[in-house]
Amino acid sequence: MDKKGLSEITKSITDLIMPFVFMFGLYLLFFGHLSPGGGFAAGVILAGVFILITLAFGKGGVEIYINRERSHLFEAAGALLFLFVACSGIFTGKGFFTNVLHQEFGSRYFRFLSGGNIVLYNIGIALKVMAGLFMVFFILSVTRVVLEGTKLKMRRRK
Amino acid sequence: MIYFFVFLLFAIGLYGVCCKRNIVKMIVGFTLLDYSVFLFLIMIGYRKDGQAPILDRKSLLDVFVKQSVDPLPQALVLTAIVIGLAVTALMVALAVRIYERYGTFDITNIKKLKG
Amino acid sequence: MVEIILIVLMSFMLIAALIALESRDLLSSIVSLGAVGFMISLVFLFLGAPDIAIVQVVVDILTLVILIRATISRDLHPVEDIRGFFPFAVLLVLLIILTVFGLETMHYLPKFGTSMSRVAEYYLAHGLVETGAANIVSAIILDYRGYDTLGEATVLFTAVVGAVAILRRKAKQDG
Amino acid sequence: MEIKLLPFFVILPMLGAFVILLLNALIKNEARYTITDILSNVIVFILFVLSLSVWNKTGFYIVGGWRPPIGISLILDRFSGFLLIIVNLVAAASALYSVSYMSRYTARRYYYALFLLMIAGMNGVLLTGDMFNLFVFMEIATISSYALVAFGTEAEELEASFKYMVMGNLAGAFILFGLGLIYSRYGLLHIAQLSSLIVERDPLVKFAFFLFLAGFSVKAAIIPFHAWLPDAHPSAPAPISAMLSGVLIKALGVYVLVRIFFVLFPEPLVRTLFLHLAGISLLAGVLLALGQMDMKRLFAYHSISQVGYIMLGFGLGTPLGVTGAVYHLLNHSLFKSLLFLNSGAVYYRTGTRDLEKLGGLNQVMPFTGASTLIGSFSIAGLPPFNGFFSKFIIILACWQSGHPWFTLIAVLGSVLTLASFLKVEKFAFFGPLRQEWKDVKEVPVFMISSMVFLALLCIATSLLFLPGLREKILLPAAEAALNAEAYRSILP
Repeated sequence: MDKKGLSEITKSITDLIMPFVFMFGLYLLFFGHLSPGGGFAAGVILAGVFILITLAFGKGGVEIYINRERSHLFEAAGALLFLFVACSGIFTGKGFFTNVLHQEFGSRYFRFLSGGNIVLYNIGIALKVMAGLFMVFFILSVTRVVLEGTKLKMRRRK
Repeated sequence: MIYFFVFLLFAIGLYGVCCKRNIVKMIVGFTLLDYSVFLFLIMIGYRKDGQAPILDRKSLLDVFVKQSVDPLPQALVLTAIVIGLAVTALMVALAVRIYERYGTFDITNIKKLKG
Repeated sequence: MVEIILIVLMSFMLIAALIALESRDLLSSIVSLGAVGFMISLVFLFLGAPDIAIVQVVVDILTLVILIRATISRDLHPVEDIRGFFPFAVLLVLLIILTVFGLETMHYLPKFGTSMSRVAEYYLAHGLVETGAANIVSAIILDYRGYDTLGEATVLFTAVVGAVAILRRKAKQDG
Repeated sequence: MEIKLLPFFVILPMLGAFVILLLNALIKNEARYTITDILSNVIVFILFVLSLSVWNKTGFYIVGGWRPPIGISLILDRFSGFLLIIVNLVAAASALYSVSYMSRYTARRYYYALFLLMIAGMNGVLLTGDMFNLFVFMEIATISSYALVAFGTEAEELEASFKYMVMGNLAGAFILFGLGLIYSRYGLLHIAQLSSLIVERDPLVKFAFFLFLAGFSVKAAIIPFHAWLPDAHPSAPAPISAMLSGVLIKALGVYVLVRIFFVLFPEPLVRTLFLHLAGISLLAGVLLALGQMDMKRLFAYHSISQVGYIMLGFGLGTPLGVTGAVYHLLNHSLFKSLLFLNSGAVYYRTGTRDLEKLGGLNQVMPFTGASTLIGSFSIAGLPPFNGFFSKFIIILACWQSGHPWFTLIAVLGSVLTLASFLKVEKFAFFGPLRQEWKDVKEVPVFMISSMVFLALLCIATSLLFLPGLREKILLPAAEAALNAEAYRSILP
C-alpha cells in the first residue's frame, strides 16, 4: 500500500462512514425546510466528506474528481443557480425574491415540494458552500511553507 | 443575570485580540468574540421553556405560537456564523502568507511598514 | 431547570476559552477553541435552536481543520505572550467602557426567557401558510428575508475568492 | 412610489463576478483575459448609467413582496441616490484604469470578481432599509477590500491587510452587538420604523449608540480609529486605493454614520460629537501628512483630514453646512481617486513612490503631470477648482453658526494641505528630470483616459457653486440627509 494519507485504520473507517455522512448531508439538504438543517449545514457537511477523503487517502484520491478549476466551476454554478432562482420573481413580473413555485402549486404542506423555491435555494447554497470550502481547504493543505536556504518559499506539495 | 456570561466571553475575546502576540491566538480571540455575540443574539430570543420553531403535522398552531422560541435571531445568527467562518478562513490564509513572508507568527516583529 | 444547565455549561465554556488563550502550545489552544465551539452548540440546543446547533458544530469542525492545517507544520515552539504596554492600555480602556455601560444595561435588557418581539409572532403564525416551509427558520432565511441570504452567500463567495487570491504562488507578472 | 430598478444595483455586479469566474474556469486560452476586461467594464458602465437614471428620485422596492417589518425593503432617497452616482462614477474610472494597470498582476479574474463584489457591497449598503442587511452588505464590501489590499502579496501589503482586518473585525463585532441590543428592546430591524420606536434614552440605547458609533467610525477612519488607513490604502493596487479612499470610507463610513445618527438618534449631542471628532481628525490628518515622503501614504493621511472636513459639515447640522459637506463629499471622491490613480501611473512607469527619488516627471509624462496638477490644486482648495468652493461653504457655515475655533481649524487645515501638495508637485513633477527617468514613457491609453476623465470632472464640479446649479443638485441631497421625517415617510 502506498504510504500516502493516514494509517490503514483511518482509511478503512473512512470507507465505512463516508457514505453515511454523505447521506446525512443530502438529508439535511433536501429536507431543510421540513426539519432542522438547510443549505449551509448541508454544504459544509458535504465539504467535510471530501475533506475527510483528502485527509485519509492523501491528495491523489480526490484530485481526479475535484481540482481547482472544477471547484471554481461548481462554486460559480451554485451561486448562479441561487441568483437565477432569486431573479425568477423578476422574470415572472412578481418582484425580486418572491417564492414563485410556492404560489403556483404549493398547496399541500409537509411535502417535499411544498416549500417552492426554498428547496432550489438550498441546492444552490449547498453546491456553492461545498465547492468553496473544499477549495480553501485544498489550497491550504497543498501549499506548504518550505525552508529553502534562508528564504521561505511557498511550494506545492507533490 | 445570565447575560453576565456573554459579557465575560466578550471581554475574554477582546483580551485575546488586543494582547496576544501570536497571530493564531488573535484569530482564536476573534472566534471567541464572534461566539459571544452569537450567544447573546440567541439568548435574546429565548422564551421560558420554549420549543424549537419547527412545525409538524400534529402541532396545533395557536399552542405553537405561544410556546415556541423567537425564530428571527436564529436566522440572523445563521447568517452571522457563516460570515464569521468566511472571515476566519481569510485570516488563516493571510496568516499563512505572512508566515511565508516574515518567517514568524509573532506580530511584534512584523514591522516592515513605516509607522 | 434550563437555566442551571446553561449556567454550568457556560462556566465550562469560559474556562475553556481562558485555556484557549493562555495555553503555551498552539495546538492545544486550537483544540480548546473547538471545545468552546461544541459547548456553545450544546447551549444553542438548550435554547431551542436546533438549526443553529447543527451549523455551529459543523462550522466549528471546519474552523478547527483550517486552523490546524495552517499551523501544523510551522512555528510550534511555545509562544511568549503579552505585547508590551500599549495594547494592554487599549484593552483596559475598552473594557472599562464596556463594563460601565454593560452593567447598567444588564437590568434594562428583557428578563431572560421573556422575548416579546411582534415580528416573531407574525412569522410563527403565518410561516407555514405563506411559505410552505414547516421549519420557520428556513422560511425566514429563504423567503421572508431571502435578500439577507443572498448577501450572505456572496460573503462566503468573496471570502473564498479572496483566500484563493491571497494564496496564489506568483502574484506579480515580472516576479 | 416603487422603483423597479433598485435590485439591479446589487444583482448586476454579483452576476458579473459569478459569470467571470465561470468563464475563466471554462475557457483556457488567452482570450479569457480580454473577455474578463470587457465584461467587467461593460457591467460597471451599465451600473453608472443606471445610477444616473435613478438620480433625484425617492422610492422603495419591497423584496419578496413582504412589507417592511416582516421582509426587507430597499429605500432610495436623494442623499443615497447622490452617493450611488459617486460610487459608480469612481468605479467606472477605476475599472477603465485597471485594464492596463492590472496587466502587471497575475490572476486578473480574482481581481475583477472582488472588484465587482466590492461595488455590489457598497450599492447594497446605500440602498437597504434594514439594519442587519446593512451589516451583511458592509461585510461583503470590507471582506473584498481586505483581499484586494493584500492582492499583491508583498510583505508590507500582507501586514497592512492584516492590521486592517483586525480593526475591521472588531468593528463588525461591535456593530453586531449593538444590533442585538436594539433588537432585544424593539423587536424589529427596519430603520424607518425603528426610528419612530426609539424614544427613551436609557442606558441600553446609549450603549447601542456607543457601539454603533465605535463600529462605523472605524469604517470612516475617524481619528481614534484611523490607524489602519495610512497602511492599508497605500499598499493596495492603485485603482483599489482610489476606490478605497474615494468611495469606500464614504459609502460605508460617512453615509451610514449620517443615516443612523440623523435618523435613529437625532439629537444635538450627536452633532457636537461629530463636530469635535471632525476637528481632531482634520488637524491630525494634515499634521501627520506633512512628514511623509511616500506619495500614497501622504494621500492616505489627507483622506483622513478631508473626511474630517465632511464630518465637520455634517456636524454643523445647518442647511448650509450640510450642503457644503455633501459638495465636499463629491469633490473629495473625485480629486482623491484622481490623485491615487496618478500615483499609480507614476509607480507603473518608475516603479517607486518615494518623492525623493522622483523629479521633473512633467517633461516625460505630460498627461499624468497635468492631471496631478489639477488634482493637487483641487484638494488644496485654490480658487478656480472645486475644492476651494466646497471648503469655502463649510468654513462659511462654521462661521455663521458661531464656531470660531472650528473655522480656524478648517482654514489652518486648508493651508497645511496646500503646503504638503506643493511639496508633492515640487518633488515629483517640477524641477530637473533625473537621469534614471530619462526614457520613461507616458502611461497606456486606458490609464490616461480615466485620469483625464476624472480631471475634467474636477473642473466641471466647480460650476456647482453657482446658485442655479447648487439648488438643483446639492440642496436636495443635503435636505434628504438632514430630514429624518422625509426618510421615514418613504416607506413607513
